[in-house]
Amino acid sequence: MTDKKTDKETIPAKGKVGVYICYCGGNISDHVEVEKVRESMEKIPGVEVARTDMFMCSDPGQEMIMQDLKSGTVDRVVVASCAPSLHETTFRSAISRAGANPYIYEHANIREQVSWVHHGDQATDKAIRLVAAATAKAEGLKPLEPIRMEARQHVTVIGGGIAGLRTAKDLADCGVAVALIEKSPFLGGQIAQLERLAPTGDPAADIVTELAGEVLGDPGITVHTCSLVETFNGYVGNFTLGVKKRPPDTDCEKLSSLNPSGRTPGEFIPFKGFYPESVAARAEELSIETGVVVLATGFKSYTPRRGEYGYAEFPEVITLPELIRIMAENKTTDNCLEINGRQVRSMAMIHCVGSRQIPGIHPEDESGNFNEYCSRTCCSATLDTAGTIRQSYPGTRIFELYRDIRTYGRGQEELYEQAAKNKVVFLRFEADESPEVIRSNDHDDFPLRVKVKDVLTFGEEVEVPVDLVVLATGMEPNNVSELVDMMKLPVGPDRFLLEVHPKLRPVELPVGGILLAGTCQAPMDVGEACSAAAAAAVKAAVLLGRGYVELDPFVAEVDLEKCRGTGACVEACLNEGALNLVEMEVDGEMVQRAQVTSALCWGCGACVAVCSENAIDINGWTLKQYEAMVDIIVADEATA
Amino acid sequence: MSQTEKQKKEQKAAMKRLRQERKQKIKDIAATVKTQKEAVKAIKEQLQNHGGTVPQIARETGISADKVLWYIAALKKYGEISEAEKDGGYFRYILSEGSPEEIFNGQPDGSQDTK
Amino acid sequence: MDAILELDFDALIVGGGIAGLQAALDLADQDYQVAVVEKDTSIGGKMIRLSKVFPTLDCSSCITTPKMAAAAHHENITIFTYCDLKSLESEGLVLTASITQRPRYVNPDKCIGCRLCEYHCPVYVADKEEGGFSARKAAYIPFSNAIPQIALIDVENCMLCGKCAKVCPTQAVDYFQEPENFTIRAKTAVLATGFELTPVENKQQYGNGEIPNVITSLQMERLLAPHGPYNRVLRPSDGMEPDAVAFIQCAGSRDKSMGISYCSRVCCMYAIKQAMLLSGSLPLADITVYYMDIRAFGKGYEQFYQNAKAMGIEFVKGKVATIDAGANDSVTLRYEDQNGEGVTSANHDMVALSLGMIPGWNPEGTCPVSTAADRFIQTIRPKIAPTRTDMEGVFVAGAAAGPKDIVDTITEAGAAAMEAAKYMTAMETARKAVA
Amino acid sequence: MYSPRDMIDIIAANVRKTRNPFGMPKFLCNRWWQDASMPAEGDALLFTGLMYQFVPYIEKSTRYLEQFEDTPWADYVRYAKYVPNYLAGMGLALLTPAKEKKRFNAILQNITKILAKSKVDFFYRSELDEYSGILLYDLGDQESFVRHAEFVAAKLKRAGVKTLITVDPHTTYALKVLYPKYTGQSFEVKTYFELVNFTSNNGYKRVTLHDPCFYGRYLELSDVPTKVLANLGIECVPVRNSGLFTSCCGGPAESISPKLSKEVLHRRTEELQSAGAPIIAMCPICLGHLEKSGAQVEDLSSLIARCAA
Amino acid sequence: MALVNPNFAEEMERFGADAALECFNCGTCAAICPLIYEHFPRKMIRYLQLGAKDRIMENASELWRCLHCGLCTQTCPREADPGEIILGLKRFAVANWRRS
Amino acid sequence: MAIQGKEGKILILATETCAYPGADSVGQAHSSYPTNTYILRVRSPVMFPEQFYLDCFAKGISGIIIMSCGEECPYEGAYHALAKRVDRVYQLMKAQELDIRRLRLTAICTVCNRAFLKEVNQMNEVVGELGPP
Repeated sequence: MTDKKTDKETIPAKGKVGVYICYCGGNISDHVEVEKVRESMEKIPGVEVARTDMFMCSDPGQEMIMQDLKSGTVDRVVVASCAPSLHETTFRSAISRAGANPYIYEHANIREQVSWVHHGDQATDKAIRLVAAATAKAEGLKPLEPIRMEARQHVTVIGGGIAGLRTAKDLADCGVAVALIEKSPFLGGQIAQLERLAPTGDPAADIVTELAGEVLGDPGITVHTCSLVETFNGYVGNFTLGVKKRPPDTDCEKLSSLNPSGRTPGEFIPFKGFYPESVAARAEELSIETGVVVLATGFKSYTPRRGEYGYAEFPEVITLPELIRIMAENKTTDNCLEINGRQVRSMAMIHCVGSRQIPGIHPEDESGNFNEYCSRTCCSATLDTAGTIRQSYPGTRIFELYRDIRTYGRGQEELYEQAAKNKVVFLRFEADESPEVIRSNDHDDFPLRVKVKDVLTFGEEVEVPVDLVVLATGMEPNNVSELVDMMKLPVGPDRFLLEVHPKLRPVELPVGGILLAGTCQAPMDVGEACSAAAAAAVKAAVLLGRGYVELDPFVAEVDLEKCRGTGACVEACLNEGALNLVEMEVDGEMVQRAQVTSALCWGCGACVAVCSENAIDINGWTLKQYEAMVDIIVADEATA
Repeated sequence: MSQTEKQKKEQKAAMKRLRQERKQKIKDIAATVKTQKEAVKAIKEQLQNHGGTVPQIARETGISADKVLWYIAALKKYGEISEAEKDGGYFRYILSEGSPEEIFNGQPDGSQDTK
Repeated sequence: MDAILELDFDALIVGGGIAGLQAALDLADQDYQVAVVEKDTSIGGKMIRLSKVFPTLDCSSCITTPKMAAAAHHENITIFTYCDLKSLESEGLVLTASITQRPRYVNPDKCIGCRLCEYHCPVYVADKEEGGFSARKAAYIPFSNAIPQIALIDVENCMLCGKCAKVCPTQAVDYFQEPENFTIRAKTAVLATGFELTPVENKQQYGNGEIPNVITSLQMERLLAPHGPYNRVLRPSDGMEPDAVAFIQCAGSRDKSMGISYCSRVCCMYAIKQAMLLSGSLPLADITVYYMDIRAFGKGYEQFYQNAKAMGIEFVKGKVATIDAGANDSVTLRYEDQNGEGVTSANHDMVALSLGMIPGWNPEGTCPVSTAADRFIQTIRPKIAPTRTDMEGVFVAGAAAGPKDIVDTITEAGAAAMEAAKYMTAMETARKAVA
Repeated sequence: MYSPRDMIDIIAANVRKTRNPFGMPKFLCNRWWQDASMPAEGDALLFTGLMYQFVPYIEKSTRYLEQFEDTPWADYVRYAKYVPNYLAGMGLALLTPAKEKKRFNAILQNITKILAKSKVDFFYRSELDEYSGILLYDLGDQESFVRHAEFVAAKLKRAGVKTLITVDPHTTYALKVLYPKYTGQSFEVKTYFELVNFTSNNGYKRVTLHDPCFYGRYLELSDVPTKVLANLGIECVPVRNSGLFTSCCGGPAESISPKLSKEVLHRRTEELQSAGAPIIAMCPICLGHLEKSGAQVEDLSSLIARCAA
Repeated sequence: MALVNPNFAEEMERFGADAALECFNCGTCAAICPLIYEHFPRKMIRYLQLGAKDRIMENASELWRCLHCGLCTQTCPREADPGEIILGLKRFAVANWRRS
Repeated sequence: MAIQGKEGKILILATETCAYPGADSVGQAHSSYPTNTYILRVRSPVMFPEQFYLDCFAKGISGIIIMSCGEECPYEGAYHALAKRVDRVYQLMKAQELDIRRLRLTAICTVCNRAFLKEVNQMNEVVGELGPP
């Protein structure tokens, strides 16, 4: 055990270890000779006391530990009992109650990993080794404090669509100051492009007006339209954003065509959005100090390629958003729908345009991308529109060509059924046998025909004569490459922003303090986007609620005496920014040394492995502690 | 001392009353337990020598195959039976080595309180 | 009669499944005092009983236990398991919940979860936690990753032999426990009452759950779980390793003939996941999914579906009309092969019914919150504030407000916590304004 | 398979001419009442719809049809309307064995016994007992069906009939559901077993009930016979497909495709026989058809009548 | 197949089959039908949905396979009443023949 | 009677989020395995340098199983860094004529009982075959 001795010399705080071994009412003691373990522990130098109890987790058991701490008999604690998942927190809190630092604690698992799986003498021998190893680790423990960072009670929301508005309002309602940054002159995002929301039928304008009104009326929220984030610095609780406020040229044109001087701020302009304020004449730059950033950058509608189902080749082929807009702007009371001055007696709606693309079947876009995902909302939107048309214009026949009808949500299957009741005819195609849109013969009554091999008709080819073809286009993420680069945001293979874990941390990014809300993460409908936005808001509120952010103390620490500034650790670090080389003065010389930004350190230890000087380690889980444990395990005598 | 004895007595009497109350149910369960014990014994006997698959055991014991599997699953969970190699479409089962008899039959040693 | 115990909390969460736990954590992390009332013996809901989860295929236990442990150890969360909610009403600005603690016949403060009672109990009882495929004892700990790890006695199967009491090292067994009533008062509540599977009895043509080797989707989860009843996939009638397994979609949804017209939203994906896991553990088995529409709508779901197809899992379009027992414990399905010659039958060694979701709780008579035609809890602003109910201060999360997958449930739980926090902030502001 | 178009034409012509699908005079087939003494006045009219009476003729004609199905001779069936003596009318009546006719007549006589024992105030008048026209409806000859139904309904109304006691599911469905819908005339319709009002315990111990589609599904009456039999001490064993989900015996297909109808029959009989108890039918078509499988089949009325004795 | 004829479904209402378009082609009716015959009755319903009148008349004899047992209607997950649709088609065919 | 471990000690580095609770799950199932197995709880095995493994063998450890979280690793990128490192350790082991079967990288989930037992038994066979390092 010479190695161990050397280790001890390098650890300044030499521990006085107390070892507490549990019988677990026979669960342990039936297979492990607990008293023998105790005797062995007593022999170990550095172990001040070794005690046993029928139930160490019971009040008397905990009391015993607390007494030893309070009396100063021990300053390191090892409990040998069941799995740490069950009682590690119990004992840590007992240690805290005794006025000691909870991190001077080590747990030895001699139930699940010894007495329940081994029997006889060997069980006892193994228990002795494991407890001794824990003791060796405990000697190297030092008191730790959770990392606490002051956090600004301020959140910046990027994106003024429905998700951004929802997040902003929720946080303001909880007393957090919010800056809302929107690049266009309008609030409401993509919802402003809709007439009514499926399946509830809520008018989109009402929803936007209500929420935007609440946001603008809230003194806790500052809205910046025509604004772009240009710079980004800092870490959770302390970010600084540089924002430039000026409408892009295209928006300026749009604005002037709307005659902004004639518009009152606070008005909803159909297919534009909620118009909150007049736009500043000249560019402005501002800096926002914030604690948490919520990304609500939304989606854009897929634009079909030229020739995709005849799009841009035949004027009779339009997208669903285009149809919705045309219908809203030309409301008639005719028997037939009228589009661009032509009566629509028959129309085909084709699903999955720009969604569910399959490599090898569908062509990629100019950047080599496929939209392999389902856009989630188009089925309902298409069925809802079809139903509306059939009710308002009974003279217009509708055919829907689909792959799978995905009316998954509440009230959506009813939409599908309602469309069927309204005599919409459904045709089904396989991905590799997409419908074809062709020009009819001159003598034909209808300008276009849609040809499809219909799965429902036993694979027969069916032709539908139509006046109009509507493409149910999917969602694509907005291009936020600048933010992605600036904030180091992870992007998934589908090009949407990628959360840490869809179930454990669904609205969080690996970058601490940056959250996701709405369709920048994945296709969602309005309700789902609002849910995600509120979930992001609650995470922000949790982060900022106490005025500080508290993080685990298990982070890397550099031993400056050993560090030679090679930078190997910086290179190995998995979370960019957590480790940096900084200039500092050592013995009157300016040298490079590694420095940990605790707020960003995950404590994974990737840096530990690469330091040739052993100058960096993870607090609470040091390499030396592991080496000491291995020494115990390999020793000839368990407690030598 | 007499106080605790009195308590013990009361406890016993209360237990007796409770058993009386649930007499019929206890009778039914006892009958089930008897069947279960016989089944477990029969299955274990089958496994004693060379082990066996579920259909084999079912054939030999006359217990239905789904029930045999049920007992095997349970006995496996309590460590008495282990799975062996595959035999056709079925797995063979054997009695566990070092079957943790003591867990099931041993008494917890409550006398070693060292406080 | 003792005075009924009254406890005060900021928020009451009804249901300790993943939705309830997430909402509880999101509120407790904001320093609200939270009570979680769970009817079951353990928290964790349906999720802790699953094998793996789609589309990431990570182990369900591995992502549920951290949340369960975090809630169980949270200083601001108090968990009440094995409790029935008798009523939840609002009186002014206070919500009052009457709760009955069902007796475990084991003193939870004394029990240390050593399982000695379980080992010594002589009665084997079909373990519903393992789909009935294995047995537990009449005295038992619900399952290996249950929280709390506290034993209970199933009186329905207890013959009062006294063995458990005799071996219990802490004298925790108490055959005389009675139900105890207590009251929780809170400012706000989140209903996270979850779902149950569509009963198999709802579709006579599928055999009413009486055909051997026709199992439910949750039973399939247990067979696939590494710590399940057989530790591998075997067919329950005789322990054979199945060579041909089928999944029947919409076995409890989108079917007016069984009174459920809505889509249950998760069955397509869980069936695909189960098929994939199955093909992983039985690489030579033929796996078929019978479906009407594959609804792979969530993030990464469509790609998951396409992967399953690429793995050789067969997808057959058509709703299975009847299920019958076939020869040698096999299962026979009849369906219309829409691409082929028409009506045909197929034989499989084992068939899993992809059952749908029905509400886990009917508030009628307990709580004046409204339900919709689908019998799930009604939300009044489904678009703009999806967790609001028609009862002031009461919010809903997860499958209680309609079928939902885990991702959407967890997100919605966060949203419900947000609504609850806002509600309490507004109450506090109003109180201060008055003062 | 026979051309439905030809069959419909034959049947429609027969009904038009003779008010029954076989084109034979009613006095020839409806003779069971002559041996029974029944009141001619009362509360409720016993309305057989002639279905039980037809069964022996159906059986006979099917056997002929079966021989010719899918042979060149099948085409000749279309000329049947011009050769009424071959397959219809008098000829058919004469070809059908008397023993069979007697057996089916006994069923109706049993029903009157059951009604009497149940103290039902009923009456019978042969001239009011008509075929319902249900086959025309099932075959899609809506026009002929409505015309015939209007004739029957008018006749009953003229006679002041308000309540009908029916004996088979097809007639029950026609009178109870179709007549009000298509003729505008409503009657109170009860099947005889809904009126059984006595208990006993000297029947079979266990039987297998075959629910006819019309009782099980369309009229949702299948729990009634189960209850009646329970009161008579007879247990009905569960059948895989019953009640709302009962399986057709294949009988109605006989006139179109005897082959097809046999296939269906075979499957259903297997299902019914798997329970191992004697099979009970309650529809003349089912009865006649199920018997062809060789299984032991008895009409519900015979079983109840035996208990009444 | 010829062009679809969207007007046929409405024409059929006269013959009492007004729920044909509610069918979502799951195939339950075909598989539950005691006749076990190819795609019947869904095939006929599908032709009706598309207005393939000629297809229906070509195969009209098949309609009389239907025994009117009602099992398809009972089990239809969409309550599209397939049994009644077939009966309506029978009426349509009979009327057609009579006219010709 | 316990299952006798073969000679030689096996070190198991088990991640605190996956494999360590996985080993507990084996305990809860009372599935016996040899006693020569020493499970150390680690945050992420990526922290161990190549030398650590070599030192362990030098000190007398006969086999090492790294039970990681695999792709479910909570530290993004750590698993890949770990896999690369293990490859390098293999190179060094070869250079020292250590049989590389003595070191194994695997992923064990919180309820992967069977996988855990399989790994332990396999390593025991290897260690039994090879003897001390």
